[in-house]
Amino acid sequence: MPQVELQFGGGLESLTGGNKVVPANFSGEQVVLGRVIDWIRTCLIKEKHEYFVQGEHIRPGILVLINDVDWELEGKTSYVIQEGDRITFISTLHGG
Amino acid sequence: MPQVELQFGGGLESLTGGNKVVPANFSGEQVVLGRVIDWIRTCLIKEKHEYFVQGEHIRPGILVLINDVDWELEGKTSYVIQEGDRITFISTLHGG
Amino acid sequence: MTTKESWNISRYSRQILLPQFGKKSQELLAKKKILIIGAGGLGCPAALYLAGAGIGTLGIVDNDMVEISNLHRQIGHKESLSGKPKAESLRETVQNLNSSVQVHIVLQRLTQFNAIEIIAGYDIVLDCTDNVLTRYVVNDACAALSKPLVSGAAIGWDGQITVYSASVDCPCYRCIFPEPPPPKCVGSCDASGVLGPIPGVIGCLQALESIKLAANIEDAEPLIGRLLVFDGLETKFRTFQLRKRSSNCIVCGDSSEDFSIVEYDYASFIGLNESFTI
Amino acid sequence: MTTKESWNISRYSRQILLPQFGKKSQELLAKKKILIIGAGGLGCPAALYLAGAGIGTLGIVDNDMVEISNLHRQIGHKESLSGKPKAESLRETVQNLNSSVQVHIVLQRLTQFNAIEIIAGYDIVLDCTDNVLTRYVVNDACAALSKPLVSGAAIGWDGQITVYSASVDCPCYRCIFPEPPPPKCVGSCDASGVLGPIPGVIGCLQALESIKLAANIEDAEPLIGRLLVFDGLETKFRTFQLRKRSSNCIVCGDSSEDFSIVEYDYASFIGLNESFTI
Ligand SMILES: [Zn+2]
Ligand SMILES: [Zn+2]
Repeated sequence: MPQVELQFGGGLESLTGGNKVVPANFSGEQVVLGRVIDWIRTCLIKEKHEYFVQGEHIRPGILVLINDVDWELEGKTSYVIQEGDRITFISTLHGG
Repeated sequence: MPQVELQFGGGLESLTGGNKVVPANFSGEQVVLGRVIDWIRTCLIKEKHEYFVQGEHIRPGILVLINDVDWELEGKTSYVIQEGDRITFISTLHGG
Repeated sequence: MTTKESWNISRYSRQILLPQFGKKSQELLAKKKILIIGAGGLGCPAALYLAGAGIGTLGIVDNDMVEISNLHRQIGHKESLSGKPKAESLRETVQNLNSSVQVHIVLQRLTQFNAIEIIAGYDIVLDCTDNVLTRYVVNDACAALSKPLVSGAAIGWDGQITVYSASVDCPCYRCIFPEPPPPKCVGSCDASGVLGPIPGVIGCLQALESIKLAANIEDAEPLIGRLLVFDGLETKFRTFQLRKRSSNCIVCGDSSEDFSIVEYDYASFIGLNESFTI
Repeated sequence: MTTKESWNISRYSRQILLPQFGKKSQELLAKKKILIIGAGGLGCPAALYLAGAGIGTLGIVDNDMVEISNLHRQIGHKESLSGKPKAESLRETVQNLNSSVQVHIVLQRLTQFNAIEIIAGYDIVLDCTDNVLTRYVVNDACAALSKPLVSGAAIGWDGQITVYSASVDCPCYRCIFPEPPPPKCVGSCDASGVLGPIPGVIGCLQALESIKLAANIEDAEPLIGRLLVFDGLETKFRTFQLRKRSSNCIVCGDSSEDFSIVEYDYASFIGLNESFTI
């Protein structure tokens, strides 16, 4: 039942009712990040899902970080989450 | 033998040969912060000790933080250090 | 007034658009008076961004003259005004950016004798000064008058910022540093050097914190009880949790009514350098 | 040249004093050419602090005109130049601060057709633009030319900055975002709003990172492979570790010689919005 901290930034917090930090528990032993993303999409986000996912995938322009490290370096959706992990979703900005 | 990370900033790193981070081990069970400060004064800092201490005390203008919290809230020199603690010494700045 | 107001709404539309800001915050800003003490590396960007945001009145206190060696970091001045008072030079730049801001300048050094009078008329004070003595005087006057003090500092590659005296629990500078550092431990930008963007970043953050306080932004967390430390060499920021207001503090503690800024012996205080008990 | 040089040393003395900087870094800065793309909320502070620091040549690319509604954040312009080209307005402010800097302006939008020609003559590029298309064009040109790209962005209360293409391992923008966001997910400062000090902080940091790169500062850690994220509402900064350069990247990967910026179909790319495989 790993507890993780989900973090949303760069505007994505608007999808979670303005909450930049959402704690979450997951039952089971080998919880992969893909399952966490699925839970965010189906349970946490109530509307405008297309701002978070496109089909099965995180939408382009969102950076995913596992304990402050780009998820590309950690196995992406197959990463097995650990107790206390911080999973951060940041939308890249383009204004100037 | 708690291992702690000593951090120096705001110019104090000049007292430790430019090292902003110094790991250190202390033997014994109840190692208080006062002993850590004494070790920094007598063993780590080689010269200009008056930039760090005045007599027995930390010199005025230095802020001491235990895991990013002002040591006033943690018992100051009597704080018992824990494995993995970050002890930060920051000199306050006055330029503008 | 309709024309003036509609012009203003269009001018500030990019911040009024923000859900946390809106027309209400813009109207609040227009009524607020903010005092900037020091028209140097911190005061220049702070003044420009506060003027841009549409603060009602901006006070600028400085008794120095513009020097060419200031211009690497004091971007509110210009070569052609070298030798002129910094407060006048910065006022001109600010007015060119936003002529609707009321700018008052004070061409004096802030001292224990004029501090209360100068600060009393303002809602928020920015410490953009460059020396220990003035920092204590500014702090003590703000503590006595219960004015939020947005305190910035920069030297070398390092910057710091926090907000003092902004709430009942919020410490003042003296709560944290009841004794001043020994003079030999104090660097200055003139003696030790500073890279321009360091006070640039801190001055912008001072403007931001001031706007959050002055415009009463919901959901905002100003740097009250928190010290932000900036290491420009490594481009790293750290936030530290500070102690609460000290009941023993001579300027904001339980016996603060006994404190007289005019009678206090600042010269001895800055010279004494006794260590405080740890 | 003795008089000119001694004048300069005095002018820049406060940064030459820094042990990590010194006369050597000042001489390096004076030889370097830095290009700022976008004379807006990020470009204004970046240009001023780079000019203050004594960069040899500053290029400014912008095809927009100054509007009053820009001035809350674009502090390098002024009311009286409303309607005039931003690049001209910013050049004037920069020259008033430091007349010894060579300023070249380009009154065009940067496109896939002129990017290589405009960027080729510079040592470092600052992305201070405000839209997705130009960000990809700037990135692709810098990747092709192996120019370090100091990329800043700001919107609402949020800012971001990193350095792309600055070393063999260092990713480019496309390495991290091989596909663009869907247009409906992209905010702009004009549509979503922005508070002035947010691009102020990021623009100052862009100047700082550029100085560290241009002056070859020992002991400095530029934001290479690191993304700094600024939350202005809470005044919090976070640093994230980014992936390395991708061998699959079409503009900086193993087959990048096949990429032609002029022939690439940017319109389809920005419009397509296919999700990338996770
Ligand atoms: Zn106090
Ligand atoms: Zn790439």
